[in-house]
Amino acid sequence: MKKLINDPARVVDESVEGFGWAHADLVTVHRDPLYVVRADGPVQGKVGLVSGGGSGHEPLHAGFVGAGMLDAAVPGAMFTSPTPDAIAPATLAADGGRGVLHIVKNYTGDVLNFETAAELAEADDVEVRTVVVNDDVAVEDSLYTAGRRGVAGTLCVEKIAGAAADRGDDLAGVAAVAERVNANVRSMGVALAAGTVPHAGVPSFDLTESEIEIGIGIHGEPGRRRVPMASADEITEQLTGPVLQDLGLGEGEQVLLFVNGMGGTPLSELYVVYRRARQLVEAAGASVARSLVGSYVTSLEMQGASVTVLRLDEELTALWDAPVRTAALRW
Amino acid sequence: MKKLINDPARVVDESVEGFGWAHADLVTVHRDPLYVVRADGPVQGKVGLVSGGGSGHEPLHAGFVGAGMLDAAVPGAMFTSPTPDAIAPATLAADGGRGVLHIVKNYTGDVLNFETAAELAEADDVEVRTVVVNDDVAVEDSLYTAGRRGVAGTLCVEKIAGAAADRGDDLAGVAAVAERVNANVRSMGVALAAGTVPHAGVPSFDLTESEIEIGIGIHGEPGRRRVPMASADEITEQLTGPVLQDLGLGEGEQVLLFVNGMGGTPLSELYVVYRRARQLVEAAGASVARSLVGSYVTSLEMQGASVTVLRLDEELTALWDAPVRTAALRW
Amino acid sequence: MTLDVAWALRWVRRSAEVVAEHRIELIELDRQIGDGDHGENLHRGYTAVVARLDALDAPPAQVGDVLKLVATTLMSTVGGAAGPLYGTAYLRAAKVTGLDELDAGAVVAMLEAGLEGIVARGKATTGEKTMVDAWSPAVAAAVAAADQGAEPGAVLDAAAQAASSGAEATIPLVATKGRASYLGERSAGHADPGATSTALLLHAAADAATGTGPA
Amino acid sequence: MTLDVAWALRWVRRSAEVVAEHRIELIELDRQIGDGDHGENLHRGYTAVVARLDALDAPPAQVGDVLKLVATTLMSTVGGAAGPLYGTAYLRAAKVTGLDELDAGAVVAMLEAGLEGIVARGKATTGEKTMVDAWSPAVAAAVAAADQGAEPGAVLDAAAQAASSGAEATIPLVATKGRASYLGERSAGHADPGATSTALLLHAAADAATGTGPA
Ligand SMILES: Nc1ncnc2c1ncn2[C@@H]1O[C@H](COP(=O)(O)OP(=O)(O)O)[C@@H](O)[C@H]1O
Ligand SMILES: Nc1ncnc2c1ncn2[C@@H]1O[C@H](COP(=O)(O)OP(=O)(O)O)[C@@H](O)[C@H]1O
Ligand SMILES: [Mg+2]
Ligand SMILES: [Mg+2]
Ligand SMILES: [Mg+2]
Ligand SMILES: [Mg+2]
Repeated sequence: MKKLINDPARVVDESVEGFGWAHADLVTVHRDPLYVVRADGPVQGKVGLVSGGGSGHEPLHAGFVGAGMLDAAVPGAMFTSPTPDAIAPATLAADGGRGVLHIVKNYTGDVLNFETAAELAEADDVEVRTVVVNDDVAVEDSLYTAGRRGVAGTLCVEKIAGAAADRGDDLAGVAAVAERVNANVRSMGVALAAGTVPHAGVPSFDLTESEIEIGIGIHGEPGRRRVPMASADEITEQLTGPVLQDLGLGEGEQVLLFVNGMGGTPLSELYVVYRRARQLVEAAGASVARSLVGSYVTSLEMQGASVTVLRLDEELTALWDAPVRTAALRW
Repeated sequence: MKKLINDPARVVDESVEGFGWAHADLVTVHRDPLYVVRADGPVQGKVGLVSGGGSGHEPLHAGFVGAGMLDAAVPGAMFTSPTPDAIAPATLAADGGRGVLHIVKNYTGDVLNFETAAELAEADDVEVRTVVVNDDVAVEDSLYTAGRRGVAGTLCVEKIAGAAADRGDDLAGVAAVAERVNANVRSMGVALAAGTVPHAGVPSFDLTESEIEIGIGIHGEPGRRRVPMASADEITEQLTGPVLQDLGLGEGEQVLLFVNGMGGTPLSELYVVYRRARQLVEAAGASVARSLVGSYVTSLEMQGASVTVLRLDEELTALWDAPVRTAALRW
Repeated sequence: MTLDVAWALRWVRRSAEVVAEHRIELIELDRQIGDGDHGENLHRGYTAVVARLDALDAPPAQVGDVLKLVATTLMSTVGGAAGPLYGTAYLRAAKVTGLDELDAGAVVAMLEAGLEGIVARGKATTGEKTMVDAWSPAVAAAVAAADQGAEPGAVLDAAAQAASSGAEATIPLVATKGRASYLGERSAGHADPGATSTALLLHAAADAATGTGPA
Repeated sequence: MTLDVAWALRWVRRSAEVVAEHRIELIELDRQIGDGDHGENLHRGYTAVVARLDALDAPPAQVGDVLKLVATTLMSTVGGAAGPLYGTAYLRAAKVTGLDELDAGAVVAMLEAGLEGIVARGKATTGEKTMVDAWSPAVAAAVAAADQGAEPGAVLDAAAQAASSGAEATIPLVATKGRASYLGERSAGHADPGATSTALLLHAAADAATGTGPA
């Protein structure tokens, strides 16, 4: 394992410290417990948005703290959900008097830790609602009772709920928008090679030169099936097909197409995937109204990509377009 | 080699096509010859900015086409300078009547091909000036007559010259600003593992688990020396030291600190590098007024990073801060 | 014979030792069917537990105080799924062990409370390839041993051995809870990391009962 | 014996063949001290040259027409350093071969013009570990052979052999031009890719002179 780190036990702290220094205009880093809040927060009269999860998915979530998106992010250890004692104060710090929405990716650990944190925050008189993001169609909901995972679609939920909070929606309203995004977004990913968690020192799973893992999560969990290496177009079909099918996308609908890199894939390849995914969306009779291509919800240096499709309507489109000013997403 | 591509011979075309579809609001892709121009260009009365070079460095350069930065970008084959027959029409397309600045990274191939293209464009009555970027301190200018290479500092030149053009400077003025940025920016990079050029199918160079390559370029060229793997802090010192020394940075000066990922390095690690680089800049008595951290000038999926320091003054800071609206850089 | 606060302290320190010894093994198990952090998570947690024990001015008075310290420390340092699950287990166990000494019945009550805590949080039943598959037979074995009049140490021994068998028995299972469930059929063929660590922790408890030195 | 336009066409097609045959070798050489694209670049260029030849309605009339087509095609398809350098070489060579047939003197003039073009663009002198280290001895050998009254084919043969030796002799050199110069001392120990391809292309010219079939 070769990594630009000093000590596996300190990589998250040092990285977030560097992040705080680099973006002091946008965020303030609180240490011990570790969380990141808007430099100009809490914004009074606005619903607060808090997300978090294991580290190793950067820029998710701290990179999305700022005007128009998150009010606080809580980074856990690498691939390990943060603990309630960090989530709870982040929640209090994000509260501008109108309550806080927790945006939680659907993993047992994240759900349990945010659950406890919500209880703690409510004991301090902050109203908390939770939306659990579960956009990953690789996991079939009916068969596996842990349910679908939250992956790249989380970005869509955070951006759009952030815009809803910004326009003044109350907590129930922001939560409803977040739920609506979650209900209309689906993702599926592929890995060509796994990343290496610093403390583990070896790749999260092993793949030969001729196989890839379809339906990968973002925590180095192996995917649903291992298939022979194929062309970008074929792989993109294997990802986009299930996404479109699960979404039941109809003729004439408009979507956001988001091709996400897993961290170790060149941007040029992501656009090759985007090209084919777009053809497939259009072949389904839908049209691509908005696009995002880049490594936003990563799994360390995993090589691979995911395809996310969000069904848009006028309101969601307007909320997506609304200004956002964060380290990693800005317009 | 496992890559999300269809055919090594078509990867650039398909990638740029996908890029054009994803960012149709910002750019228009011209095919055969291949170049990318602003969707709303040429901007009449504004000096045009054209850059280009081998592909594999994405988002450089096409990702920087848009308001406040480049008017056109010319992507060559992977790691191979584009040809004059593409650069020349891109130059004409970028001309808003006040001439065009070519921003060229200092490689024999780029210099020669842009040289010929400038002659062709001038034959069509477009005035062309050229700035050759050579910020890489890994290459010692005096010893090696090909001179220092252009690497991540190119982004600074493109951003700031773009802002100068935007505020209405004439061609000589924009060129002078670009030269001033180039004179005040220095970079140095490291590779932990090489990327793989699709047509080659094997990594550009081989490194064992215990060695890294210091002074790496962005074209998969091996660097200046191979040293044992070290901690992020030690590696950052090996990069930042020569940069600060070459720049002759003095007490009380202000800088832009830019930590650039080579494509296959997690963002979390880049912030670890940023953290140490910032400490070193401050230890030198300077202060970090602006920061940029991310994979902007890449070498496919190479694992590694570079440290760039730009000496700022009031004018350069204002030009850096000026609005920019491109696929990869936006504020 | 009963188990006192010294036993509880020995248990905690022994737990930290076995977690350190088995850190790599637990990482490797979790790498097979999860995300490879279970050993690291528990190691971080128990290191913090020992540090907090060491920093105490006065030793805890009751068994329950020790378990509560473990609970809150694990909750605030482990993260992931195991943090809240073990944290809740110890918290519930602490509530029924506000005692100076545990007899066999109290040991059973402690283990039952732990299991209830895990099920309350994680909502898993047996056969879903989780730590419940170690806790559940452990509690059953403890009940049976206590019913037959076993000493507290022997009750823990029975529980630990049943937990080991339970962990072993997770190998062929297909996970339907936790991260391993994403693998579907491919989760079969590997022991569950949480069940494995449960067995280690219960063996630590039994070992601590045979120990005699001060904590 | 003189060399006519059929020879020029045979040269071009033979060039495309040897470049295809040595593509991997040239990539590998460039991977050692450059960026690993030289074989790919030339292969892309010569494939385009052949395609454009095949697409012509009427065959070119003069040797110079063939060389000009090669020049413009290489310039617009090869890119990198080699594209403008080879392109300029062929363009300058084309200018002095606006002839139906080349005698030995014309072959020498063609090679001299090519070398001048490369030096005019790249500003390298011998010993800098570039294609100049193949072209320079090739021109010298061609001059010597022509002075001794050699036939055009033999002149090319002498040039090709000298180019091969020149390419070989780049191995110990430390590069001071082109991308390999960034390696400093570490560029020693490898043959220069451009010098190597130069030798291949001149051997193709010599081979084409012994060939007889139609182009
Ligand atoms: N719903 C659940 N109920 C009981 N135990 C669970 C549940 N989900 C996960 N576990 C246990 O947690 C273990 C994984 O812990 P750990 O690796 O630390 O957390 P994470 O899965 O968040 O990375 C599993 O091996 C399993 O025993
Ligand atoms: N200044 C120069 N003069 C002559 N030849 C040069 C010069 N610079 C580079 N070359 C030749 O170009 C070759 C490299 O070509 P190629 O790999 O196609 O281009 P690039 O270096 O741009 O990738 C070198 O091996 C060398 O022979
Ligand atoms: Mg985990
Ligand atoms: Mg090249
Ligand atoms: Mg785990
Ligand atoms: Mg090359």
